[in-house]
Amino acid sequence: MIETPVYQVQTDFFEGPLDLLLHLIRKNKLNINDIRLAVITSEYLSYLENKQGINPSRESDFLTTAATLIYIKSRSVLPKPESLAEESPEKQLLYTLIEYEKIQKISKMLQDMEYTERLLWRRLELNENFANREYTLKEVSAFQLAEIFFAIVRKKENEQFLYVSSKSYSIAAKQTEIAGLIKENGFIDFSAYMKKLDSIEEILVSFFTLLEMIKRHLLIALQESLFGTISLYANEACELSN
Amino acid sequence: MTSEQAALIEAILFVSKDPLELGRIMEFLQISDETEFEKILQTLEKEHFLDRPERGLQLKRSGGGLQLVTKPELHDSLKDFFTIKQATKLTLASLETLSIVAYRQPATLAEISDMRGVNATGPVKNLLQKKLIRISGRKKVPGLPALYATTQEFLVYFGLNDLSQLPSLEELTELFEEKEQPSLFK
Amino acid sequence: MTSEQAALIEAILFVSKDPLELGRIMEFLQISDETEFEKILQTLEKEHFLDRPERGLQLKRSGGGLQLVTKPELHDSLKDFFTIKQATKLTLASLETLSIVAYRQPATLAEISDMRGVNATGPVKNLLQKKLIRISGRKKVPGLPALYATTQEFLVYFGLNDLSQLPSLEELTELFEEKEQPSLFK
Repeated sequence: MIETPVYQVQTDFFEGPLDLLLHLIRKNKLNINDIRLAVITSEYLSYLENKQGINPSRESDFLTTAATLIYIKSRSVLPKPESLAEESPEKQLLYTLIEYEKIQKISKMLQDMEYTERLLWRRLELNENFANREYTLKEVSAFQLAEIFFAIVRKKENEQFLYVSSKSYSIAAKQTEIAGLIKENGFIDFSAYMKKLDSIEEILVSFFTLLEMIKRHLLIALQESLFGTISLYANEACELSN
Repeated sequence: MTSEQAALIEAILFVSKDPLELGRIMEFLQISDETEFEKILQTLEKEHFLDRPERGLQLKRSGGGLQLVTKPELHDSLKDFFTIKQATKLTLASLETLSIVAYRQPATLAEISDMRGVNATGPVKNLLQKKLIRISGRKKVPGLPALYATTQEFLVYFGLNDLSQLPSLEELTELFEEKEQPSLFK
Repeated sequence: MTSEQAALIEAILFVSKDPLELGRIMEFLQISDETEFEKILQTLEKEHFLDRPERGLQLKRSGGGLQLVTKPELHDSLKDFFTIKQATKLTLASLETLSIVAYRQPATLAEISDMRGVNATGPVKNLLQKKLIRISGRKKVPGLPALYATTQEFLVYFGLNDLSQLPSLEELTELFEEKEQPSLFK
């Protein structure tokens, strides 16, 4: 699998300060065991100044490392420079770099494996009902449902709906209601459905009903994109009504 | 029919679970003559599927399209294989009670009954017997009612490692509301 | 191997979405000898799939199980046929994060961020959503941070049978040493 042509992902940015440091070490053909990081400090700083390859959302990470480099450099010009002692920041950073280089190797390997695997198509990769749409649908975990659930709970709490309802809700009734809605509309938009509920109790019961239905494979939760809406569909293999 | 055509038809039918329109397949194989295509399909169906007892699949035409399905004589075996033997499921009343205990624990019987709007004595007893909840203490109010909390078995039932794996509000905030790091260059 | 066995294996692999454990298939076919079963599988794989150019499918072992997949050489044609995009590839940030989790599991968010030199919240969230990693427990340090580990889906995604199939760090270094520029390990 290592022999397959490396499938490179081009990025405009260095993944982080360690990525940039390794790049500089390689570029200057330095050996990580002999290197004094002070040597490449100014080059690192000029990348930072010109924002060359610097991911704007990661600037602070690059700056933290810049501070470490400057500290290392300032120590190196002291009258009695310490050798790479146990606790020296230089040794620490070098250790991190060596470990990070391994991570990069593993990442490349995983990338090659991903490339190889993607040549093999599996069933259900295309969901039957969406064969003509342009996006892919992925199953979501209870975790994501919970995310939306808590957001709604918080909103409801702000609206002071807490405990105002005297109505009682049962999972049995909810399950019937949900099955009915799906039969009628083909699916349920999770956010829209939860927003329509009018008490914490009803939300809790609905949420646990949905979780249980998903757990029993009666429902499938699908999300169109990372932050897209979650839709619930009947699992064709199961009878919704039981 | 070339073996490449046969392989391609098998692969596209395998990947798409929906019946595929004949027109789309013809276009894909760059065949324009319907009679020719029909002949290809019939050969494929007979020689690659029906006449081969070692194959578990067959072609099926439905809804104006073509689909791969399992052979009908395998139905009983497949049903046996894919039947999930489930342990007795919790009753819906028990689940309802459990959901309240999980998120509001420790809770008293009265608190649970209040939230459900019906008396929860039965389900609580049932859950205690199934060891999904336990008495975790006494509430310091008149009558010292028992407080119920979830158990180890509860975690197993819901596939959780520990209670903290029930997604908490904080957890979700940490993971799902990543704030952009403030840029220091402006 | 009887043709009935071959047909049954094909049918159950066709119907199931995830890789099927070999043990379950053996049980289903009422075969108790592993060597015998292995021989059946190898014959099946060679004679019914690989050696037949008219077939578009092949057997694949991943995630400790067996699965039907399309042959790799059909990838481009399938891509042409299905206008649907395949699920997006992992970003480098996600791959790096996944590498750390794979080799250091279980690992906390802070440990992952430290090793990458940048905050890993985004990639961790992304990998959780893709189900390539999961929370496997809590580290017993202040704050009880979540510990992340790889999942079954991770194995399947990368075509691994089990975690031991990942090369060790030493093997990895050897593998990369010849073809890489100045190596830092010397």
